[in-house]
Amino acid sequence: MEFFLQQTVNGLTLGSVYALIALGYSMVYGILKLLNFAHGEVYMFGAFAGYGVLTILGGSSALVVPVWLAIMLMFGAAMIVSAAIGVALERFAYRPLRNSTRIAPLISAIGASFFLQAAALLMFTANSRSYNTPSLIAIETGIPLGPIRVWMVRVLVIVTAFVLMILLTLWVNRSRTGKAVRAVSFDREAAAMMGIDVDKVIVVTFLIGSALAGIGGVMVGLVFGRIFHLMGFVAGLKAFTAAVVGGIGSIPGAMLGGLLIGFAEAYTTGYISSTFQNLIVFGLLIVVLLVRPSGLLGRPELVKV
Amino acid sequence: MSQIGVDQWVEQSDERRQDYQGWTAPARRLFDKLAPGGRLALFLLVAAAYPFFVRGSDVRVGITILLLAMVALGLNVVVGWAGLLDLGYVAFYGFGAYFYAIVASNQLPAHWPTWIAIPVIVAASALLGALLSLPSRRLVGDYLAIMTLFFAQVFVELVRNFERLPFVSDDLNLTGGPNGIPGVFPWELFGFSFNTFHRNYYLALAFVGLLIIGLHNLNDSRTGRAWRALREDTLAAEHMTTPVNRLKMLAFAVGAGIAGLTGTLFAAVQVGVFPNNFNLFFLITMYAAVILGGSGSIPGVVLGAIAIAYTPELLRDPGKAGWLFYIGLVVLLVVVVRRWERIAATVGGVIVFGFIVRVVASGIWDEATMGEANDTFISRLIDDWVLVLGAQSDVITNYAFVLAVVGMLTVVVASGWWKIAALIPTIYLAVLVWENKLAFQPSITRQLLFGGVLVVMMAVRPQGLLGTKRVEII
Amino acid sequence: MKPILELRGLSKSFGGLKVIEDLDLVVGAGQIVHDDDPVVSQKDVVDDLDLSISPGEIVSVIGPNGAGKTTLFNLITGIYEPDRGDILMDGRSIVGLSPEQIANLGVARTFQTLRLFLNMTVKENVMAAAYGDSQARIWQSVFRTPAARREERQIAEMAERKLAFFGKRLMGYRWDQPAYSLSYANRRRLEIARAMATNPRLLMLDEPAAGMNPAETHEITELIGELRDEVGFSILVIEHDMHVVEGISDRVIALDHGVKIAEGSFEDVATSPQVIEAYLGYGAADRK
Amino acid sequence: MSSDQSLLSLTDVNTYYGQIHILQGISMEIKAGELVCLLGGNASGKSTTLKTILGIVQPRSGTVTFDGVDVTNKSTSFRIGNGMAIVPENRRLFAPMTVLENLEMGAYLRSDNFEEDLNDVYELFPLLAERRHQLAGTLSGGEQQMVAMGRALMSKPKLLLMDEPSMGLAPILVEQSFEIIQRVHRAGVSILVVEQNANMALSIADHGYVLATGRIVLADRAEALSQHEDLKKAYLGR
Repeated sequence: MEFFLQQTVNGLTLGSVYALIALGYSMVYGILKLLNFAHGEVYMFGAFAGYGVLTILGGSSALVVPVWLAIMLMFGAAMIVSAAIGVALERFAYRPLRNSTRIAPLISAIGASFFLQAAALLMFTANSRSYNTPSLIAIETGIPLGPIRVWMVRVLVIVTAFVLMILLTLWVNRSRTGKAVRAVSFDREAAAMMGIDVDKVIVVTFLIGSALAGIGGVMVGLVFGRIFHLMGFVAGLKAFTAAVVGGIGSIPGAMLGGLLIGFAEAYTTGYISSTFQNLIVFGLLIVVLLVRPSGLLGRPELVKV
Repeated sequence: MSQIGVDQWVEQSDERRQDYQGWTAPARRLFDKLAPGGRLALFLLVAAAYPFFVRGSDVRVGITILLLAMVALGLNVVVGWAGLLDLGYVAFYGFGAYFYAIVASNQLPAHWPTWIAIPVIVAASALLGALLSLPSRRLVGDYLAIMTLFFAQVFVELVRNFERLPFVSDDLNLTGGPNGIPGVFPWELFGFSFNTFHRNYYLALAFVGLLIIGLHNLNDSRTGRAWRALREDTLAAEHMTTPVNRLKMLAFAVGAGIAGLTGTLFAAVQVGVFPNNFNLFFLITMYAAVILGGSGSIPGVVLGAIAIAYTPELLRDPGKAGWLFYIGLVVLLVVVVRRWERIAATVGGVIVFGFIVRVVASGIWDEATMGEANDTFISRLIDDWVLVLGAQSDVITNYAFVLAVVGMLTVVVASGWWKIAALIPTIYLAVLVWENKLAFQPSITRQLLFGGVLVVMMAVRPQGLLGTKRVEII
Repeated sequence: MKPILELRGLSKSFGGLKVIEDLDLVVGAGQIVHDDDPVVSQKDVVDDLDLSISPGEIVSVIGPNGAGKTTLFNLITGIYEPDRGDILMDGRSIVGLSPEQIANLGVARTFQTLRLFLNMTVKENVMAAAYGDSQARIWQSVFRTPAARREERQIAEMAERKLAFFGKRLMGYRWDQPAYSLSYANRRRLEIARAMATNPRLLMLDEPAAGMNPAETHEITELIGELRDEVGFSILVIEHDMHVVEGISDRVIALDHGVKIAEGSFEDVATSPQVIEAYLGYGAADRK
Repeated sequence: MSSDQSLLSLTDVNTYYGQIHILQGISMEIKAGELVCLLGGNASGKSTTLKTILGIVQPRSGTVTFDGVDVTNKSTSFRIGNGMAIVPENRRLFAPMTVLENLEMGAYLRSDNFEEDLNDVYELFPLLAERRHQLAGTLSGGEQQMVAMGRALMSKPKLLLMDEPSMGLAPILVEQSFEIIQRVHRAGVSILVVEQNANMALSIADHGYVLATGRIVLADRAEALSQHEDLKKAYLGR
């Protein structure tokens, strides 16, 4: 029971991070029908931006500001850096190709992902960095949950992720721009006929999706400590899996998918073996794609003949 | 009445295509004059002579180029002809390499003769390719890409983690795990061992030649046409009696077979296989080769492979790399600015800008110019102009790099004199980053270059260097 | 004569649209009929359609936008499966076969939206349609065996013959041009040539004269007649241009909302009150 | 605004798709307060005319003037901001969004008097007020037509463009649809109806134009046009 609860909390933590990254994939796919392969790198830069702020503030053991402020600033920096990269990607790697062949934006995305990875390698070297969370947030603090204690940092991650997801849902459902995002996703031409500035809406989508990924990056740094220049690739793949499992293009789908993948991974690691972890996740994706190609909450795409 | 319906537009478009334009025109016209057979003969002649004119270690570079050409030719079948975006292709290459390494090393007590091993491995790779094509019946485009990418990941996971097969005797070590399999034997045919670089070079060259001929023939056959038809319009192809699923499977199988074959050769030449040989990096290298040269065009793919595989060799020697960088910079300047008076203004601006920065920087901070210049001709020449940092060089070049990238992007969107204004600091920063960092990091530079090339290529010339322009209705 | 193609009670609707339209508002406010996705379903339907085509006959299908004409083509060629009813080719049901199998049985079609293999040459477009009629295995092609060469030559000659059918339009230097460089009218011709190359007995043309000028339209009208007379195809045509329909048809069928509202000679159909109503609106036929 | 002031005028417009000459010298005019219908059979160029008016397609020659401004080279959003609104063919509602949200999208460019405009639309279509929280995709055809009209009206347009409002609707709904158009017209909006269903359109229009193969073949007052024998010829070619 204790062990099961522990794994559940692990899964919830991991799942909420995957969900945050998956949202960016899903939103961009919904609006552009484009797989933003470089999204994992956006997330990786977010993690490094958070690390940069932490270093400027004196490092985890010698902070010059209160812990809560430091974490806020880290999230803020990650959001700004990731959003800037995301918007630049849209403007320079994808927008020129909007009327091009189907394969071109995909190749461009792979190229951009590769470029960003190399840039990170150049700037941060191949060494991994550590957030050193235990000295940032005392490891003993935690919330009792039945027989186990849930670390503060995990609580922070889970709560933040859920707050963000609720905020995003509200934004998409309530705000004028959020509604425009949905309108453009469903029918770009009809949206243009309403006078909606489609370009602007697309930029906003990239901005928000990337900022969420940036926050996800800092969260991973806080929970797992280690960040490195290749972290974006595998996390990106898993977040993408989450988006597809949930139904790509669907925002609740991305959240659901993220949590599912998180749980799958945690339970596999806990009860079978960590070697199988990635294989199980990929297997899950393949099964979902074969059985329900449009994902759990997705709608099938129509092809006009 | 005979004039009606005769369509001027086509006439004009015919005139338009009569001649190539720009500075590449003479070379392209000459290229067109050569029949395919002539082109191949010329290529083989030059390639066969190559080992006689270079140092022994450079023959290895030649093998790398030829192996990339082989595997890229196979990829071209799947991506360029059949239009199936297969991101798992690198796994077939790895499969062939690992299979050969297992049956031709001391890993297992099994040493198959080459003439048995190779056909078996090629057939097994093709079969694996055909199996992977099964999901492609239901998946199109992006989904197929992602599914195959996962396949590639699964392959690497498997070889890295499953050195021992589950439920089998514990002594059996199949893949060597993260350590790979060392000591792979060379090919041996008719008592002749391909145990030197020279021998392997000619073996690979023979394969490239045969592949070019075979694929050229295949492209001009009913199968090749059907592949291209299903790339162009799967639904229409199906209505024109093409069994779409079977042809997709065939394309995957042919591509995978070629990749498997190349893998065996690779394992033998490298005298070992390691999981990292078959990662995403190599996948992107193959794609870069196919796309740079021109997806769908056999000469294009070969040219792309040469360019992509030779770049790291150029970058490895700082002297050559410097020339490459500065020539690239000048070409970029000419392409971006175009008008000579503005080019002159830019160059002047960069020079003045550099001296100002140097004066200001050394005025406030001694370390700014304390670094040692690279020991190459160009670096010594500009040592008194560009900042060569002593201390803190990592931090400052990082900022300079970010600013240079931002500057590049600004140049893309700016116009007129604003473009020049953005270009001047950008060029200076690029030189600064190069002299302080990039010149010593050939592998990172190469990665930046590949990524950048893919993005720029898609925006500027999606058909590649030798590919023909494509039209797609969306 | 035994019909080459016969449709019996063929029905297809998308997402239960008909239910909604019938019940709508007639039932009154508050009665909501749900549906999976009516927005996409407000397209064509085909409802209980009977039709037969004899060998060598030219049948035209007319009707206003959204009448279900292209859906009918998609049903026959196997893109959609019918909800109810049967499609018989030479008395054998072809329901459930794939488009490729149906094409191999001798049904060829063109597309309203023009679906050429744009980046292949004109000649290759036609040659590609010979896949089902050729045998060369992949290894024979790789090694260019004599048998493969012979077959290649035959396919090329066949393609040239089909292209020659259109006079000078698609001949000579145009063989080696990519299909995207062709004019609109020539693309329509090439689509017909490509369909002919599958060696069909029933040729289905979806708006062959769309986008053509009057002279080209006249030419295509004559050509469709020649196709039947010289090559012996049975032809099913969807066409909007009534001059073309009048010029070619042995029989005309008018559809509206997926239902056959008239059948017979052009004269009969064009003067049928239901057809006039379908085109001009309700009450049009009463007015004179 | 006097009633003979020209709201929209097309002068000798020629539009091409690639090399196909679609519109061949179209000239037409809509005066403020008028209800004009543009008729034509399949593939006569109706939709292209509409796209040219909206600026989705640029004419190769000729001018489009709207509300005294030459908009020939202006963007679609400029024209919509200046008082055009469209009910697209097949309605094109945002199916996964509620009725209210669809209406909000119609008012995207002007949110000043949102509540007031919304009430006006609800007054015109009381049913929409009832269904405002229902997903647009789950509505029936006739209700969707109302949402599409309401959505377009939310921008307080000077000119409402309607693309084939009868398309895909059952007879009884067609009649209803045209009643709605009349209601909107009586509320003071100038309307251009592009239709295949000539009789119905002419019964409510002030003025009519008939297109055939990219040319205007007939133009007259609606009553006169509905009596015209050539009308049938334009559709059925005889």
